Amino acid sequence: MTTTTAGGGVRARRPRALPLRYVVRKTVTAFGTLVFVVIVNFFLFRVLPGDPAKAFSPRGRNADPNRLAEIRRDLGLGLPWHEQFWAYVKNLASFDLGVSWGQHAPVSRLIGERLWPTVLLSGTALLLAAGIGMWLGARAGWRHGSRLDRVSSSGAVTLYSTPEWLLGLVLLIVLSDLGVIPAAGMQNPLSELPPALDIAWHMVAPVTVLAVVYIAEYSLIMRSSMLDERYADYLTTARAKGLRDDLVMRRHALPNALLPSITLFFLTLGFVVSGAIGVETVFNWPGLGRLTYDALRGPDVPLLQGLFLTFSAGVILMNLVADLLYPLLDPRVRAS
Amino acid sequence: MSLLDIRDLHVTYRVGGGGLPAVRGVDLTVHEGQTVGLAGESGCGKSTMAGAVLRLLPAGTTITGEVRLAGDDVLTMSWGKLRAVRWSAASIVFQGAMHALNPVRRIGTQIAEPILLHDAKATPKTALRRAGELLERVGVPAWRAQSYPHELSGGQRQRAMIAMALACSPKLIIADEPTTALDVMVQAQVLALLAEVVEEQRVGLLLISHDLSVLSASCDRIAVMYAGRVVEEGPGHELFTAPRHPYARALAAAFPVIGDPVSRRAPKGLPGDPPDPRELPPGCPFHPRCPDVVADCREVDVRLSAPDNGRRAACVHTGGVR
Amino acid sequence: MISPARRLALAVTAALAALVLPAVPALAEDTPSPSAKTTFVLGIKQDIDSLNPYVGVVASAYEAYQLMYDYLTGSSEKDFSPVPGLAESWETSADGKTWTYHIRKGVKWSDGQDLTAKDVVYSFQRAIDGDTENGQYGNYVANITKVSATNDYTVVMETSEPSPSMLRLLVPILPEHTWSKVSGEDVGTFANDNAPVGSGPFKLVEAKKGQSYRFEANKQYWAGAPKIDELIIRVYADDAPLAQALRTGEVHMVNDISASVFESLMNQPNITTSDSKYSGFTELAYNVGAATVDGKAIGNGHPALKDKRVRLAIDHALDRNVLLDKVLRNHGTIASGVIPPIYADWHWNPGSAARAFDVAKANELLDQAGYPKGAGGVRAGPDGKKLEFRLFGRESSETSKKNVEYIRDWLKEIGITVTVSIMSEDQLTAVIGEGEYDMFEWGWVVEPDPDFQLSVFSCGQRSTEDGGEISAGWSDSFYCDESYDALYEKQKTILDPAARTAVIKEAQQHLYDNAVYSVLYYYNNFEAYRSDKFTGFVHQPSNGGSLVFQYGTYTYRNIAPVTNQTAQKRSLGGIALVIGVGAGLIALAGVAVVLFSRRRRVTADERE
Amino acid sequence: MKTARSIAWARRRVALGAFWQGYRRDREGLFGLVVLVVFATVAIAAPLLADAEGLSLTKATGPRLAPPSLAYPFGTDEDGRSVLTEVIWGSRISLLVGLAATVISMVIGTLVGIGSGHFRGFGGGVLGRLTEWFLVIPYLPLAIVLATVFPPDVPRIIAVIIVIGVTSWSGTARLIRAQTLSIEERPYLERARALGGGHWHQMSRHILPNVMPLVLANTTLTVSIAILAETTLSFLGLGDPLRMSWGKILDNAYSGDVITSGAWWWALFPGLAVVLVVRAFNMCGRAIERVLDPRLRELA
Repeated sequence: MTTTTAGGGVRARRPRALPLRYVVRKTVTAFGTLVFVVIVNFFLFRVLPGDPAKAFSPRGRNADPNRLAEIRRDLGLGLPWHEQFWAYVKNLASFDLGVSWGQHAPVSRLIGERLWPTVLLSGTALLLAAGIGMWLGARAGWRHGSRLDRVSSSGAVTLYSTPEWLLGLVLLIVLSDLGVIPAAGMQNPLSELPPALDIAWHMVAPVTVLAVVYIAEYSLIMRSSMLDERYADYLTTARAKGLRDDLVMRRHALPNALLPSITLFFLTLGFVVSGAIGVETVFNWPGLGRLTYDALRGPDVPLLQGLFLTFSAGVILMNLVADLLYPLLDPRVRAS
Repeated sequence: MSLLDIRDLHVTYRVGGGGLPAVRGVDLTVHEGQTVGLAGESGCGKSTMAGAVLRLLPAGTTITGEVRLAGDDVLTMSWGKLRAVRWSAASIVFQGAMHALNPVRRIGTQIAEPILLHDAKATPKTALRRAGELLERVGVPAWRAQSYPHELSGGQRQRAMIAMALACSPKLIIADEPTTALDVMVQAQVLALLAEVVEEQRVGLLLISHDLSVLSASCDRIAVMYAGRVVEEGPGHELFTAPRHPYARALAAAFPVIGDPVSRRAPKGLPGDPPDPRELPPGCPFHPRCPDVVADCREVDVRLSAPDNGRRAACVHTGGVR
Repeated sequence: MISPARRLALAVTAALAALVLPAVPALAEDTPSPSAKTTFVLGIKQDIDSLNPYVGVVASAYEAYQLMYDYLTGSSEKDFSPVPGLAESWETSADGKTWTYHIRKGVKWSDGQDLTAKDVVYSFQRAIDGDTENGQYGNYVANITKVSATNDYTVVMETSEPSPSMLRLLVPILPEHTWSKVSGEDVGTFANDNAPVGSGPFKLVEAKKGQSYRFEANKQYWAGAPKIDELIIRVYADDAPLAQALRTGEVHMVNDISASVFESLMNQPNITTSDSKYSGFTELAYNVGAATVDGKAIGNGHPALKDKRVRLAIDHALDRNVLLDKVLRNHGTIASGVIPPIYADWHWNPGSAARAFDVAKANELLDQAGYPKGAGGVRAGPDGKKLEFRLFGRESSETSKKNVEYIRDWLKEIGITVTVSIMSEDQLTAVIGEGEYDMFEWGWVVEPDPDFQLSVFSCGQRSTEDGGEISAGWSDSFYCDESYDALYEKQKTILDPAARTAVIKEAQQHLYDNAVYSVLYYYNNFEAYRSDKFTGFVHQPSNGGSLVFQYGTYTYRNIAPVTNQTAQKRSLGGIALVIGVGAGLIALAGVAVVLFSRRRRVTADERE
Repeated sequence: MKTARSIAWARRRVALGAFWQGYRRDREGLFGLVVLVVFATVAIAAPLLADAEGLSLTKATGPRLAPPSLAYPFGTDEDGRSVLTEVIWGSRISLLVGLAATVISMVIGTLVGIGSGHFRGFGGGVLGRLTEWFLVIPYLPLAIVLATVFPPDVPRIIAVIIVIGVTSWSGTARLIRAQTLSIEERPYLERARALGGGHWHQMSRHILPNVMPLVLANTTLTVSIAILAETTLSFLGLGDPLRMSWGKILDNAYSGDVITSGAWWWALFPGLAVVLVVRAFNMCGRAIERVLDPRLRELA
C-alpha cells in the first residue's frame, strides 16, 4: 500500500523565516507605545508649578530679573502649549532633550555618558541572575516537593519581597563592621590596577546585590513554568525511550519550560532598570540610576524627563526584541 | 519462550494519604508474532499495565509480582539495565500523539533519538536517514521529518508515533489506545498498518482499547479487565461473538455490528459506572451492575476458572474458582 | 571528551579564582610605588554644574575656576584682606573713581602665550556687555563705566561712583585668544571641559561629569609651584559613600559632610577632622508684607507678621542653644546679625543686649500686640483671625527638616499654631517670589564683601511685575524701609574701611532690632583628611577657618605627601580577611567537586 | 420565602466556607495570615504600644545611636528616638499607603480590565492599548516623575497613595481582561444578552462576580508591590517627609550615615518589618491562588 521512495531522501532544512507582516505589526505597536510615552512625558511636566528660570540662579549668586525673563523666553515657556509640543517633538527627533537645569549641560550628553555604567552593572547582574535563577528554578521545579524545591522557593519569595537597595544597605553595614570596606563608585583613579580589573573590583558588591534579588525572581518564574511541563505526556515518551532522568529534563522539559520564561525575562527587564536606581544610589555607581537620584534634588525637570524617556524606550525596545525572538524559539507560535 | 510474561501483577498508586489499587493480580503473556488485546472501560487498570511493562509508573507506586520481558524481570532490574531495555526490547505507541510528541522538536529528531541512544554505531546522519525511511514505511512522506508535531494531521502524528516505536525494531510493541483520538476511516488505516508491521517483522503486539469490536478484528487473544482484574480471557473472535462473563457480554453488546439484526433493535448499555478502586464492593466487584447477580456474588471474590479450550472467565455461572 | 564532572570542577574553580583575584588590588593599593607622581584626591558631594566660568553657579564650580584662572586681587589667608593677584600693585585717583592696576610681568598662559593687560580688558569688557556673562558677574561690574589698557601691563578702570568692591573683583581673567572663538549665543552651553587654557596654579586635563575632574600642577605658577603634582576632585552622591571612600583611602580629603557623618569619622584611625568656621548662616525668615518694587501688595502673607512685636515675640520663643546641641551637635555658634564672625572686621553682634530665650517675654509681647490667647490656647487678633502661620522647610536638607519641627513645637508653647510643609528649593523660590508664604527656614553664604548680602533687604530687590507675570528679585523678606536703604546706599560709596565698617554695622543692628530675620546660627563646615598621607593644610582665616572652598587656593598649593611611609597598619585585617575567605572558598569547592563526581559515578547505574 | 438575592448570598457563603476550608490547610497561607494579623494589631494598637511623643525630635530623650537594650529594644537613632516606636508608628503609614494604593489600583485595574475585555470595537481597543502601554512603562521611573510633579498643596501622603495606585494597575487589568474574554464566550452571557441585559447589567451581574476571585488573589499580591513602592519612594526622599513610615526611617538612616557609624539596628529592624509584611502578603496571595485554581493545588 505504501511505496518507499528511492533512498528515502530528506529535503534540505527549511529556514526559520519570520513572516514580515508579523515583524511590521510588532514594530508599529512598539512605536505606538513610544509615542504614548512621549505624549505623557510632555504633558506630565507642564503640570509642574515653580519657575524653571529661577533654577538658573539659585541663592547666593545674584542675577537681575530681566535676565530671568530672557531665560524664560529661551525655554519657550511663554508660547501656547501646542507650539511648545511641536518644538518638543522636533527637538526629540534630533535627540535634543533640552538642557539640564541643575547641570547646565545638554541632557542627551549627560544620559549618553551615564548610560554605559548602568548597562554594565544591570546587564551583568541580569545575565548572572537569569542564568543562575533559571538553572535553580528548573531544578526546583523538576524535583518538585523535594527539600531543594522547598528551601529555594521559600528563600526566593523572601528575596523577591526585599527592595534591592535595602539588601545593599545591610550588606554595606555588615561589611563595614567587619572592617572590609568595599569601594564606593565605579573607579578609583589612584588604583594601580588596569581599569578593567578596577571596575570589576568595584562591581562585585552592587552586582551581587542586584543579582541575588533577580535570581529569586527568575527562579520563581522558571519553577512555575517547569511545573506546568512536569507532568506532560511527552516526558513519559522520552523516559520510555530510555533517556536518563536528567537528560529527559535537559533535552525535553527545559526547552518547553524556557519559552514563557524568556518573555517574562524581558518583561521584568523594566523592573531591573528601576531597581538599579536604588542600588546605584547606595553604592554611588555613576549610572542612570544615580543620575535620577541627583535629578530629584531640585527637581531637575528636563533631566527627569529625559531619563523617564530613556528608561521607557529601553524597556519598549526589549519587549519588541522579546516579541520578535519568541516565534523563532517556539514553532507553534510561528504557525499562527 | 514468551515475549512478555506477567505473573500476579499488583499495582497500587500512592494518592494523598492512602493507596489506590489499580491492578489487583493479573497474569498475561504475549508470544512472538502474536497480538493480544486488553479491553475494559476507562479506569479498569489497562493503561497501568502498559506503564508497568517498562516501569514508567510515578515514583512511590508499589508494584509486586513479575514482569518478564524477553526473560528478564523488569521490576527488579537496575535502572541502567532497564534504560537499555526500554524501546529496544519493547516500545509504546501512546494514545494522544499530539501530547506524546515534544511540541518544540522536529519529528525526525524525535524518531532518531532512540536510535542514537541504543545503537552505538549510529551517527546523527544515519539515524535521520533511518527516520526518513521509517516515516515512508508508515505512509508519511520522508520530508515530513523536518516538520513539527503541530504541522501534521492527527493520522500522520499517530503514524509518526508508530514509526518511532519501530525505530529500534523492538520485539514487543505496546499500543495504548492508539486509535481512540482518530476518526473511523483513519482508525482503520492505522490498525491495518499495525497488523502489517506485526506480520512483517514478527513482533508481539499488546493492543489496549476500550473498543471490543476493534480488538476482535485484529487480536489473536483478548483479555477483558474490570476493576483491576482480568474477568475473561480467550481467542479474539470467539470472545466478541460469544462472551461468557456477564461484563464481557455487556461490553460486546455495547458495540453494534452493522447488519446484525439483534443489535439493531436496542443496543444494551450497562447501568451505573465502574466502581471506585478505593471502595470496591465485596465479593465479585461487578455484582452491583451484573444482570445475572445471585446471592453468592456478594460474598465470593470469584477468580478465573481453569482454562477450557483456551477460554477462562471469572464468574460463578461459568465455573469461576471460589 | 572531558567528563561532565571534571568540566564542572573547572568551571567552579575558575569562578572562584575570579572572585578572589580582585582581592589582590586591595593589597597593591596600599603600597604606592615611590617613583609615581604624588596625587591628592578631594571628595565632594556637589557635582560641578559647569566648568564654564560664565555658566557655573555652585560652590564647587567656583573652586574649579580659582584653580584654573587668576583674579586681579585675592583675599589673604589670614583675614580675607585684599592681597595682590595678577595686579602686582594698584592706585586710585583722588575722587576714588579711577583705578589703575599694574599687571605682573612674565605670567604665561598654559599654552605658552604671554598674559597681558589686553586679556584683562577683554575679560572685564565681556562681563559688562555679554548677556549670560553679565548675569554671572553683574554685581561686580555694575558701576564700571570704562576699562582700557594703557600699555601691555597697565589696566585703567573708571567707575560711576567710588566703590570699595574694586579690590574684590571676583571676575576670572580668561585668555582672549581662546575665548574670542566662543560667541555670545553659545557661551550658555559651552562646556569648557576640553583642556581649557588658563593661568592658575592648576590645569584641567580630564573631566568626567558626575565622576571625577583631574588637574595637573602648573609648576611655573607666579605665586610658587604647588608641591603636589596632580589634584583629582571626585564626586559622591551622599555622605555615606564619601565617608567610606575616605576610610578606604580612595580619597584623601572630604568637604561639606553632615554632622552625623563627621561625628562617626572623629574616632577613625589616620583621619583628622577639622570643624572649620564658615561664612554661612541659617535663619527663620518672615513675610513682612510682600509687595512689588512699585509698592503693589502681592501674595497671601499673614498680616500679623507685619507687626514687629509679633516677630520679636517669635524670636524670644526660639531656643537657639537646643538647635546648636541637637541639630548641629555643637559644631557652630548661635547668631544674631547677618554677617558671620568669620569676617571679623564687618561682623556685628549685640553682645549682652542680645535677645535671650524667654517664653514669658514672648507671651507678654503678644498680649501687648493685641493677640490674647483664645480657645484651646491659640491666640487671635482683634479681628478674630487666629495666629496660624505656614512654615516651609527644604527637602534637600536634613537640618532644615529638623529645624522646622523644633520651631513648630516652640511656637505652639506661646499659642501660635504652625503648619509645616516640606518642598524643593525651586518650589520654595517660586513661592517666595509670589509672596505666597508666612515663614520659611533657609540660609545664605556670605561673600567677603557684605554689599550683596545687605542688598537683599533693600526695597529695590523686591519682586517685579510686568504684564501679570511676577518675577522674583533677591529679597525674600520684602522688607522695605527708607532709613535702611539710606544706610545701604551710603556704605556702597565709602572707600575708607573704618568708616564703611561703622555704617555696615549700623545696618546690621537695624535689621536685628526690626527682627526682619530671626538668624538662628552660624554653622561650621565639616572637613576631614587623611593625616597619615598628607600634611600642610592651610586654614582661611587662620583662626580655624575652612581648609578648602576658600577665597584662594592656599591649601592646594601648600599640601605635601607625608614622607616617612610608616608601617602601613591600614586595616590589613580587611585584606587578610578577603584573601582568607577566597582561599577557604577554593578548598571548599575542591572538596565539593570531588564528592559530587564520586557520587555521580557510583550511582550512574542506580540513578533513574 | 427565599428571594433570588438570599439564594445568591447563601451560595456565596457556602463558597466562602469551602474557600476557608481549603485555605486553612495551606501551611504557607496560614503563616502569612498570622504575620499579617500581628502587624495589623500593632498598627491599630500603636497608641497603646508606644507613645506618639517619642517620634517628635523635641521630646526625644534617649541616648544617641544606642545599641538595642532593655530600655530600647530596637536601639535609638541619631536623634535619640527609639527605633521601636518609629517602627510601630511606621507600620501605620506603610500599611495605610499600601492598602489605599491597592484599592485605587484594583478599582482602575478591574474597571479597565472588564471594560477592555467586554467592549468590542473602539472602546475596548483603547482600554486594551492603554493597559499594554502602562504594562511596558517601568513603574518606578513613572512613580518618581509623578511624585516630583505632584502639585505641592496636595498633602504628600495622598500624593504618594495616588502615584502608586496609578502606576500599578496594569498587571491586574491584563489578568482580568483575559478572564473577562473567556467569560464572554460562556453561553449564559449569550442568554443574558438575549434577554435584553445592557452592558452594565452584563458586566456587574455576570462578569464581575466571576472575576472577583481573581481580583482577590491579585489584590494581596498588589499590596506587596504597593508597600515596596512606598518604601522605595520614601527612601528616595519622595515620601511624606512629616510622617514616619518604614521607608522614611531607612531614608533617615541612610542620610544619617548608618553605614560608617555602624548603627546596624537603625536600618535592620525597619528593613525586617518591610520584608516580613511584604513576604506575608506574597504568601497569602500565592495561597489564595492555589485554593482558587485547582490545577495549581496538586502541583503545590
